[in-house]
Amino acid sequence: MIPRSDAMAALGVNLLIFLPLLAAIVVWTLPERREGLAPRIALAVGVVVFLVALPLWLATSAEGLLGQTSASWIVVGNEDVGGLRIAYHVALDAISAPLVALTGLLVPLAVWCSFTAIKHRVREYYAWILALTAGMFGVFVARDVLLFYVFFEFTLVPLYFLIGIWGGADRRYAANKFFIYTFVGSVITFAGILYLAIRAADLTGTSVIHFDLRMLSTLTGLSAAEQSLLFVAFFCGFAIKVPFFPLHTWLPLAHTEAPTAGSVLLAGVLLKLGTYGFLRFSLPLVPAGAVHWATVMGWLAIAGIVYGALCCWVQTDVKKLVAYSSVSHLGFCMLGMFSLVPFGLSGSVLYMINHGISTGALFLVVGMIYERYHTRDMNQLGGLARKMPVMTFFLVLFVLSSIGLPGLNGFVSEFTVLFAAYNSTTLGPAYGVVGASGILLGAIYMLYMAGRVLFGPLKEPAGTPDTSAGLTTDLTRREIAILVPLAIAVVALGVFPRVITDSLDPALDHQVMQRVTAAAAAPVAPFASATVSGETPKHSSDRRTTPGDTRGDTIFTREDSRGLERLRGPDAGVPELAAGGF
Amino acid sequence: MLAQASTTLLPLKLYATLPFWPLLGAIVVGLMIALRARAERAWWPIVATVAVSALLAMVFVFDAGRITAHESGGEAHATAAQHAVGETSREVAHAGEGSATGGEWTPEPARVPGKTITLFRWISLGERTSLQGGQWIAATFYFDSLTGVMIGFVTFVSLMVVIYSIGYMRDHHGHPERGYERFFAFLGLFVFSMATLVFAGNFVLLYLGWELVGLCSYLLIGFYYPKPSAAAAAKKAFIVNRIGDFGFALGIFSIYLFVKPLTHAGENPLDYAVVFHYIHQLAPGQITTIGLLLLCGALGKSAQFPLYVWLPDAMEGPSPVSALIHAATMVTAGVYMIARCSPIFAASQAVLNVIVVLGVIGAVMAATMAMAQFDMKRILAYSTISQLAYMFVALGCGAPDSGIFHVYTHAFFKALLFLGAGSVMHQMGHVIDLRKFSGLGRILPHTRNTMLVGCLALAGFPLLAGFWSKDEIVHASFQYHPAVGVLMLATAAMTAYYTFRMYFLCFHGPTRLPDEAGEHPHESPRVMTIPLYVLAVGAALAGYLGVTVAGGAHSFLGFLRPHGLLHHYLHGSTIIVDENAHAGGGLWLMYLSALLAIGGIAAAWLRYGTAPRVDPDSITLGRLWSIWNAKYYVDEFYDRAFVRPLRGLGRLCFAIDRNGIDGLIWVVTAVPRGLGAGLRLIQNGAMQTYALGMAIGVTALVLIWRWMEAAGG
Amino acid sequence: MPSALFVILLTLGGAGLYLAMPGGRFHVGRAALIVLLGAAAVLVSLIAPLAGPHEHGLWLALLALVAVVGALRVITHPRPVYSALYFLLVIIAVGGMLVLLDATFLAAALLIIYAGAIMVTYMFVIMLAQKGGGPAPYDRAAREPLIGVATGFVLLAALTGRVLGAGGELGGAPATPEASLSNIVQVGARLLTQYVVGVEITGVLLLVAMVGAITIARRRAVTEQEGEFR
Amino acid sequence: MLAAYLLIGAGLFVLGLIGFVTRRNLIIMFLCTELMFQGIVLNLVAFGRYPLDGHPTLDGQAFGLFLLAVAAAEAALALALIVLLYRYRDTLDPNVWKLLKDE
Repeated sequence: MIPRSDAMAALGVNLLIFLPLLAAIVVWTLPERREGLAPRIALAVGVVVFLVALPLWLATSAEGLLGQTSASWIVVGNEDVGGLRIAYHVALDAISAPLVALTGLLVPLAVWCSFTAIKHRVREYYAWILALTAGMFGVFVARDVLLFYVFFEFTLVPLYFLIGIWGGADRRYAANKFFIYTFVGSVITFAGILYLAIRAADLTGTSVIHFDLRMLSTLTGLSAAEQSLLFVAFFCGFAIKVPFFPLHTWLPLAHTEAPTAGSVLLAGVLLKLGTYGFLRFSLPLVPAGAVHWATVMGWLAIAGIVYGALCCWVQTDVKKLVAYSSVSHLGFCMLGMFSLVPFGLSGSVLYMINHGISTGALFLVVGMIYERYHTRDMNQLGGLARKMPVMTFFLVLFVLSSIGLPGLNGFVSEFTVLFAAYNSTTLGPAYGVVGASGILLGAIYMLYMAGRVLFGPLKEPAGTPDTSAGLTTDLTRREIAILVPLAIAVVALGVFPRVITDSLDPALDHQVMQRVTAAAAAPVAPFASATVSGETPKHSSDRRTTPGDTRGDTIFTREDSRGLERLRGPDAGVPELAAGGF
Repeated sequence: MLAQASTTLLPLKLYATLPFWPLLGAIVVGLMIALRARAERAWWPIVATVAVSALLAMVFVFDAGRITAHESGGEAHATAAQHAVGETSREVAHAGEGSATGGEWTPEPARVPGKTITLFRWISLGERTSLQGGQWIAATFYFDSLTGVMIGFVTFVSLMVVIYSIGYMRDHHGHPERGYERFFAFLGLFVFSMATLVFAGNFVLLYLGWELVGLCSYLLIGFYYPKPSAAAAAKKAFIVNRIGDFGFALGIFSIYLFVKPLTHAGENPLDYAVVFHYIHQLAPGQITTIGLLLLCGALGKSAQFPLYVWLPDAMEGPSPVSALIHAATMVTAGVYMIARCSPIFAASQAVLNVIVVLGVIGAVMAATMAMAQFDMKRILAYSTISQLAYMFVALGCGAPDSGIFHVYTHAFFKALLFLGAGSVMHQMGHVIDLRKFSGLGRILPHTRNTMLVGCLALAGFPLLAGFWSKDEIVHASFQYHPAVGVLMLATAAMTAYYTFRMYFLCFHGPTRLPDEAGEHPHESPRVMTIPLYVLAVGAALAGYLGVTVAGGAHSFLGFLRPHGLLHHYLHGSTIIVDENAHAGGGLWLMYLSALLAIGGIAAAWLRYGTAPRVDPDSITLGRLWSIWNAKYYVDEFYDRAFVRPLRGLGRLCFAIDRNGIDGLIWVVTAVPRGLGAGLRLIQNGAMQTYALGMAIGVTALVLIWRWMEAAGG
Repeated sequence: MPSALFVILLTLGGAGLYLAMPGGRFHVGRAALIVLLGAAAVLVSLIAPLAGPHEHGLWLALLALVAVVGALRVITHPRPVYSALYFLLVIIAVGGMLVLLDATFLAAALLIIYAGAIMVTYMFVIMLAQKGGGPAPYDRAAREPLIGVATGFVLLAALTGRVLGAGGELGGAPATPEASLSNIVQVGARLLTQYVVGVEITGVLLLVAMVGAITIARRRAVTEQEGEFR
Repeated sequence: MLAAYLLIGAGLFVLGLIGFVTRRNLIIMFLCTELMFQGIVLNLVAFGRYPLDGHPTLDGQAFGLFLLAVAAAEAALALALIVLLYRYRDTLDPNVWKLLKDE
């Protein structure tokens, strides 16, 4: 099934967006008496997108784009009078492919887990889930920054309704908070994107403003001050989405109130939009800004790790605990990213995937418990291991994955990330030490949760477990089938993370690391003329008249001295590691 | 011999499969659980696969010795003497580095007395040249004689314990307990993890094994999970271990941080071989940092002061688990790791001193606490801590081979003791409190016999296994500092005393039985007693691998001399800092410690020989005894000093989250909210108000337009 | 044209209108109306010279006066029936002005549709909603007359000022009408060629409006209190 | 010429606006919108007759016709609505209807 031609790949990439969208419309407009079809159609579409996403991911190579499709979407003006061009430009590359695969994996599971949980407004529910799916894929495959932003914002809408209609008791407040919080941030990001595109058009001398990712990520000539301000603008949208301490307070509420599928997709994929944004935009587009703010980001990351973990420990709601753990975990992710070393970036992407799998799985299991006991309060639950051994197996497995047990997926990313922070010259051992305390605190709160829910004497609210809706005391076959793929992924990625990193590492190296290295090594001169990979600047000379930005200068004279050493490894060419006779 | 040594009895690849057999067994049992097969038969995959591993290990022991002998060559370089040489070679290496950048330098393969084989590449370190292969953390195994010793006794004791468990995990009618199959699956997983830990060829894989054995320990301590104490103990064990692992992980990071700049192309700075090769080029401060951080991990895993608190609680697990994991194998991982890293530790006297101090504190503390307990398994647990502290002292005194020797002998007699205690527990209906029974010698003769051997060995009775290894440590500690030596001797006496206090209280005196024991308690089945006897033989004779039969003036009893086969075998794979620790002499010490052991036993006989109902020590020692009985209130102290404040901090964070940060966000949103509240008044719902607003707006626009027109000219 | 005079006149007119609004606190009825009429007359006579040729200007002044006065009474008269009748006056005046502008067909259409159709409907509805005993309370008091009138006259001043400020430009070079310009045939041709789509859409709009009016009017009102049909 | 018509148109428009805002009778309010229409028709036709570029067109008149049609449609619908509203509340006062207010 690995796509043989690029045409097939392009078909696949577009299918990822349009098939769910189409299906959403179909599901929405189903007649009432055919309501029963809605979940099945949604599941079928979920399986199809998985079957499309997986080979696409396997087919991505370290370099080049897969399934590139480009068409003009919104065009205003023309070359002569100037104007604006927003393209529908989608493609898959080695950085986005694993995330697409992750989305493909989680979507069918999220749909499937809703079969018994959703009982009213069924058609609408699945339509929104499918719409959300389209949005998530869109974000990851977009190669036009404005298209990315459109999808990025679009994902808010379905989730807003998913939380607001099918959520828990406090769902309206949660949905509003979630929406407004994230929206406000991304509006600032939008301003940043516009500014960047306009400046880019300026610098490259093109009259039509466009948002091509490749063009923007090879742009040079932005002053350091500009870059650091743009970084802040990007930060506003992405950091809230991540959610990055201290902008995380929407998350626990949204998670607690969201239906299980919503939580799974929110934790599994949507939070990654933020980190992906940082990786895709903040780092390569404004590398000097990233370098400038790296230590601040590092500080916030470790603060988030410790803070989130401590908050977890005092929760009584299992779901809220898992939600806070996301705050802590994504702190790791950001720590790795802003260590600005190659394996930090790769660990960070791995962390996105692994967090998606294990936290998504945790939410699924918690949802399954909730369906039976109608409570997530740890004071009312206890000793479920005896009644639900299968559930216990999965919960323990995912808890262990979440706390980074070696051999499972969480370890690989957590270790790499901490390793990177510790060995990074940008951040350094102190960050690594504080960050590593997260692995200790993680164990404390997760085992605390597992201990209370699973072990000890049996404790359950009166009248439960509720097995009315086709459920059994322990997990049903459907539920086991939902969890098994995740369990396999947890073990497989723990033992063989190379399936991801083999193509990911070089891509990160080329697209992100080299930009950052260059920014740190050769500080952006405020006068620098604009060049876009190979293109000669057309009329940049007349723009060079502005005197040097002193602020930009000072930023980089400080970095300058250490810049080269810090980001260029000590050795230039490392051949393969000596391998033994196995 | 060198020429022949290059060929091994079996291919190395075959040895590399050793850890995976029990994993296979565990997976088979897991499938049996999934398919709901009969629990009765769940033991066979594990017994079979562990047996395969044990057989492989027996052969491997020979090969590992050959490998080390071959790789370390004729030169006896792994000594303190080389430490001095290292000082000068550092300059040379630095000089060499200058030319290394020129590209003409060819990396000299790091010479270590072992063979590294790579299974597969595991974690990418995505270095800049990753297109060409980059840096990898690979799954590598490292084979040398230290590995040989460890894997040998680990698999052997595991096999014995697994066989014992077949019977132990059943009730009196032979029906398997609930979770029988789960138990065996976990045991299989444990053997896999422990073997991986021992075989690991780099620090990350070591960490993997390290954590996985911790996991198995967690799962098995919590085996009786409906019991709140078991669940709590499991959690405690894991978390306290994680504290250690936190340091351990940082140690690994530090190794990379410090060693990476020294390495050359193709060398992985996390491989043992590379680290040990470059360790002497590091600054003393760096070595000390690495050493202390690694030590952290060892303290946790080997239950040493101040991280020992989890081990006594871990006795909540089934007795075979206590025997295997919490006495014989897993807890010795810390000792193994320090011995393995002896090139690092040997390079920093400061770290060695810390190890000795902590070891001494641990040994004395644990021994005193053991003297005032009534739970048989807890006494043994404290004794384990104490014995592990002995090993630490040995490591700290620069005699890692003595430490490993003690690990090895200890595995036999402590496993034996725990299994014996398990046998008692099994027949007493899971009662293990020494106050509730006595005089069991008549009912459980086989258990009594084997326990006696184990107790003697633990007490350091002359000619049994414990005597030889313990004596070596005491000797080394006297070389280090006489005060340490004296404390070690005192601990030895205490050990003999509390061991036999336990023995007498259990097997001597009038026969008393708890109610839970049922009507007719009887001796355990053969599947349990046979492993006891096998281990008893080990406990009696294992020490002779470390002793030479030779006559002469310096021989114990005229024909036995310390340092035997084992030490030669280990030679090369560990670095002995202080050769004097092994120098001859010190014969008086052997007689003295023998005397102390016998004295301790005699004292125990005098006070407890009749298994009195009231503990005489509690009367004589009074307040001191109560403190010992209360375990120095360390648990309570930790709770007050660390757990509660941390949890309070958690509450604080959560409060900040809800009120502080969210409050701040609320303040930010209050601006538009207030604005909206004001504007809301205008929205009175009357259409004409809106129309008027529109009219005003249009008027304003026209006025603005006119004003702009006027301004614009 | 002295613009100061305009400002004074507009202010005066505004003040008069304010006073003339029904139910205002300073409602002084006829006196205000006389002030208002005076202001309007002066205003119109000032505008008239702008309107070019002599008799054209005279007609325009007359019609403008009628229109403005009519409009004033539309918005000030407390009885809806009279308002509607005054509106008819406005329509007739505007029709006259359209004739002056050579838009004879449009003038006819305006008179026919407004006077013939729309106003009849209005009268019908007014009668339907009529109750005995003089004007309804809501007809006796204007709503926010001050702000409304002030806003309106500020807007008017702004617009007037602009128009007068550009007086020369706008008023200069009056185009001579071509003989056939007001030809109904030409308007028809224009409508059915250039604006044919608009005509079609207008047709649809009228249809929809008709259907809508029928459905709305047929709906039975449900009183909120009892939920009964009335 | 044009200026005079524009001024009259503006006057009608503004008077209609004032009436719409200040009168409290739905019918009168709609009459006022018609008044505003008259001002606009006058404007449109005047601009067509006296165009700024000196070439008179018929577009103003065409627009005027459309406006008439729209006004007719609007009157029909609006009066129907007024009748309905009157039936509900027995009054023509628009201030009775405040459903837009957020309560």
